[in-house]
Amino acid sequence: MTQNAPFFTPDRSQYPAKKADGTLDIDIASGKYLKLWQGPNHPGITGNMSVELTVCGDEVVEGKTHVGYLHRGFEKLMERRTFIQCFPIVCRICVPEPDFNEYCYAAAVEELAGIKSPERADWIRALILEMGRINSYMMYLGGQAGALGLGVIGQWTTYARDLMLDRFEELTGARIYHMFIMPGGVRDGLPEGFDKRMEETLREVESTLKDVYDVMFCNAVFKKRTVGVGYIDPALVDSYGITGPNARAAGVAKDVRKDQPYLIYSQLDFEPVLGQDSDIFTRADVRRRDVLVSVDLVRQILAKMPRTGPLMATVPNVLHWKIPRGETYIRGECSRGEYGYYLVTDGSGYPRRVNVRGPSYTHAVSLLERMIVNLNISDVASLMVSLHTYPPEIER
Amino acid sequence: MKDELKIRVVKGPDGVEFEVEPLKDYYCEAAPTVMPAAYIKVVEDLFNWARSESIWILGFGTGCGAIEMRPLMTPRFDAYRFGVQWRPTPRQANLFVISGYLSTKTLKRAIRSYEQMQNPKYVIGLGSCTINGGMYWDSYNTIKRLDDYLPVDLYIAGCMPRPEALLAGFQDMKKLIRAGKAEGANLYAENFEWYKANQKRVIHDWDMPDYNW
Amino acid sequence: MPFDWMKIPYSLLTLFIVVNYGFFLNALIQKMGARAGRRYGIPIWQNYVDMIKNYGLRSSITHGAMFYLGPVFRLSGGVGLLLFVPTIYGSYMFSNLSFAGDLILALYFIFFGTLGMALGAGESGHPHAAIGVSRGLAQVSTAELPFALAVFAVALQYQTLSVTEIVAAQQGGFLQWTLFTNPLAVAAAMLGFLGSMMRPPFDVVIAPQEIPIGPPTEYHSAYLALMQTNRAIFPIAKIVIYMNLFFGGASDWPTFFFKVFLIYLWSAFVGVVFPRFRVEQSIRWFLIWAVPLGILSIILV
Amino acid sequence: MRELHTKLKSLFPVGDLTEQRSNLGFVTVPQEHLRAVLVHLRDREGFTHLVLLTAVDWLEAGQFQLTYLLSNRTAGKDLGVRVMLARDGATMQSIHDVWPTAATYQRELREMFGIDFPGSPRLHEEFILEGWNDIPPYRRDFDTLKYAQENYSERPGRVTHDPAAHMKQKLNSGGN
Repeated sequence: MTQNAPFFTPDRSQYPAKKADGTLDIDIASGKYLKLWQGPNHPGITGNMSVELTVCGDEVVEGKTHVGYLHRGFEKLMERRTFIQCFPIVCRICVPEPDFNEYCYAAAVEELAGIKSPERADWIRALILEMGRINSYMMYLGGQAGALGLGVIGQWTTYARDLMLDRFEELTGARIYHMFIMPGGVRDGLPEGFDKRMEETLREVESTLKDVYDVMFCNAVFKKRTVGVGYIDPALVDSYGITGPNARAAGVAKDVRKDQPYLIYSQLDFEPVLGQDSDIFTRADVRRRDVLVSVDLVRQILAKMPRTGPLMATVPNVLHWKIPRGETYIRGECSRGEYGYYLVTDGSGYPRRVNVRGPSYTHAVSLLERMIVNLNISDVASLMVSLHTYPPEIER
Repeated sequence: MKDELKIRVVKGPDGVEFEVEPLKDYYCEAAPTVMPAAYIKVVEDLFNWARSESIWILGFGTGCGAIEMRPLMTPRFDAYRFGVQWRPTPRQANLFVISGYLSTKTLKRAIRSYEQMQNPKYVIGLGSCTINGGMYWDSYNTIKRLDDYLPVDLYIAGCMPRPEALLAGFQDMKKLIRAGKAEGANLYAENFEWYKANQKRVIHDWDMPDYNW
Repeated sequence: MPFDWMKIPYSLLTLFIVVNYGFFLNALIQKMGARAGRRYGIPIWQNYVDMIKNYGLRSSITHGAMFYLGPVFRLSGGVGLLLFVPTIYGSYMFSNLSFAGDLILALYFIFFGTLGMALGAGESGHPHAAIGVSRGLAQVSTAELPFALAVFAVALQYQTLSVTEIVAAQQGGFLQWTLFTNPLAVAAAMLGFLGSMMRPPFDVVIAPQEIPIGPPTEYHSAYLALMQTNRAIFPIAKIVIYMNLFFGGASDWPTFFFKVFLIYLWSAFVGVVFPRFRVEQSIRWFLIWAVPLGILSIILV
Repeated sequence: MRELHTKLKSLFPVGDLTEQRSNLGFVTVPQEHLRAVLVHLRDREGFTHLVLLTAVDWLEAGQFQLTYLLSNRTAGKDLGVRVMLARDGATMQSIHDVWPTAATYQRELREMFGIDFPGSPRLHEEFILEGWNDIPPYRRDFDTLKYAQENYSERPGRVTHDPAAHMKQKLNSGGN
């Protein structure tokens, strides 16, 4: 615990004693504790996962995350698909922001196959990733407010997200799963008049954000519920593998777009959004400001991107595409943190192993289990949303 | 006193026999009963109309299709106009939207949730993965045919189906209910043994009562 | 005094009007919430359909005797509250059984339904219901406190416990209303009113994201339909009390509809734009803001 | 990268460096030195972030490859530390006390590959699968299609084309 925040010190006097093997000495039969399952069929859970809470009064003494409800075995399925057959299924791993799967997979394949995607494709990729980021954050803001009973925010932000999905639709032809970033480039260029409609959408997003700021962030009750709750110590950031806004809200400037610029991010002008005292409120605020950064980035990309040039690099016949033995790791900064693909090839036409590193993997399991202790039951849902966890990227 | 409320000895899923007092313990292993339309046609028609105009969906996002539920609740699509609402508890829900692939782990929870819903209850299978496995046709962890495990009234195809498709699906569901054809709960009760056998074949650690209300 | 048997059909008529108005108002308030979210919202008759559907479900499950009685208690709380206060002041037809009841009885009825519900929901054995009940009782107690204080202030002010006489004292221009003769009591009572309407920021009892959906978790089919009926009656009955005590009552139906609507709107308006308090926060809020106002109003009287 | 590798080489018996990019390299470390290397990298070289821990099944060689991917944010460098394990009775020392998050990865690896990490917390609890009764599914010798066909009933009418043959037929059939 830091010096400047003494009121975050938890009271552990009621806490059960630890047994020799490190587990807690909880005797359910004593009637002092209650097992409470939050999820998977529970509106306060982020997606299809569950938390097994042991509560004492209103206070959580132990929380265990249970995942695996969405396990489809992607990493196994990809081992028996050719490189191009993997491309349509990767985006199914993560629903709110599927484009990062496509980008990371495409970039990993390109790197191992020695292909360089054309510059114009890189710009369009970055555009899509930023649009997806705005979508994902809009979903988050609605969820965060909804977890505290402020449903109206969810209505507004989902409407703005729907507008952004319209732009996706005219660019890629699909609402959720775009399948646009292929190994080698992108499928298509921007349609006619896209910039103008994009600008209108961005204005709508900004005005929604202004309403959200007025109703949510200036709201006394919202502040009362979130300030000082769910604090992340900056010292935990590295040991728990915290990335993205969760880390940035703690004051650690972890942003892959700045640290290891990929695509064309080195040509764009932006600063990672930082916060202090990573409680639920700060994390929500960091994400709100991050949307503004993304809105600005989309404008910059549209202003700077080349309008002519190839969209696809020359790719060998995808039916007989063999990639020599190698391994690589490609990462990108998605709205929840560092998203990465670890790809191993063995010279055949199929990947040897694909491993997806989703940011929720660390956030929702080890970090959540630590943070949930000593929390009020009422705050569990709000905390889970504020970590922006998303279960499919944990279990794939 | 009803038979089902009397004290009796039951055999748990782990093979241990124990005594259950239904008024105190919450345990049920009785098979579901077929509940035919009990009233005269006019009343039953009125009820069917009410059932069709007031569809309460169980808010259980079992797969990726759940992401299109949010737009349905919000300004662009607004399913509340059509009497469709979301309820957080299975007791009060009438329609279970299986939103996408079901892993065996989720299937177990889905079965429990379904059985806790009240008769009449309906199931909509969303997405091609509930129809024939879809993208996950060779996956070791997802079921390929939803109607083997739960009585499905309606499938909505697509990966994933758009909200418009869902709205159209709800309208079709309404027509089914109004015509009195959506009797999934009775179908489930009639073919209970068959459904249970199918379910137990894919859920390897069956550690719950065979049927929980 | 011989009992006037004609009172009974007239009371039932009042009940009928109030039930329908309650359904209408509930739907209207839901629609307003939807409009704040830029939605069209539910059809205005949706609540009727929901209720018919719930009565029409084929199966229902019991969890014991109290589980049956919970919604019944709750409904009788709402109906009783309505029957023992004059709905329309000065009207023979719609003053119900108000000659028999007084304020203390009304206060009792307000709490009666909650307690019955607590027993019934506790019987259901669902942990969410149990948590909801404990939260609900704690919060309703503190929310009733400022209201009770305000009621005592009003009773002291008019030197009577009869609702009819209190309304009678407020006739003759709106400056005679308690709202203007004793604003502190009204303020305290209106803050308490927020707490008992189960809308944000004080809806932690039924918070869907935490304990879906609190006490009624296990209730379904006909039980739920009973509770829905009560949900139409109870708020209106409570508002009638408020209207009679603080806003001069209503001497005809249009005034009644208008005043009830405005008072209902107050809680809905607050509810749309606020998230919910945790239970200990809301208790603290009532103790800090509402209770001192109530005490002050008694002292000033 | 090269300097780091030279430095590591002087301290530990590490293998050669595979330089994938200028900021990403992979080295192989003997199993018994892994912990020392990781702690050294974390405390001395600034590789404080464990990005991922995963395994690759080299069935033909009878080996598991464990990859510990570390990241040094300030220098913008990533280093993958590889450990080769014998595939039969694969056991590895746990590093959950070095990085608490590693416990989760190790749970997954035990479940999906059957690699044992003695001492890791909650290792034997089910993580993703439930009631699994076959060999760990991520092993190469596990055939997911066969398992799916044996366990799940399929809806008739599903056709699978061989992509190459299908394309050939499509291209030759009408030229469009």
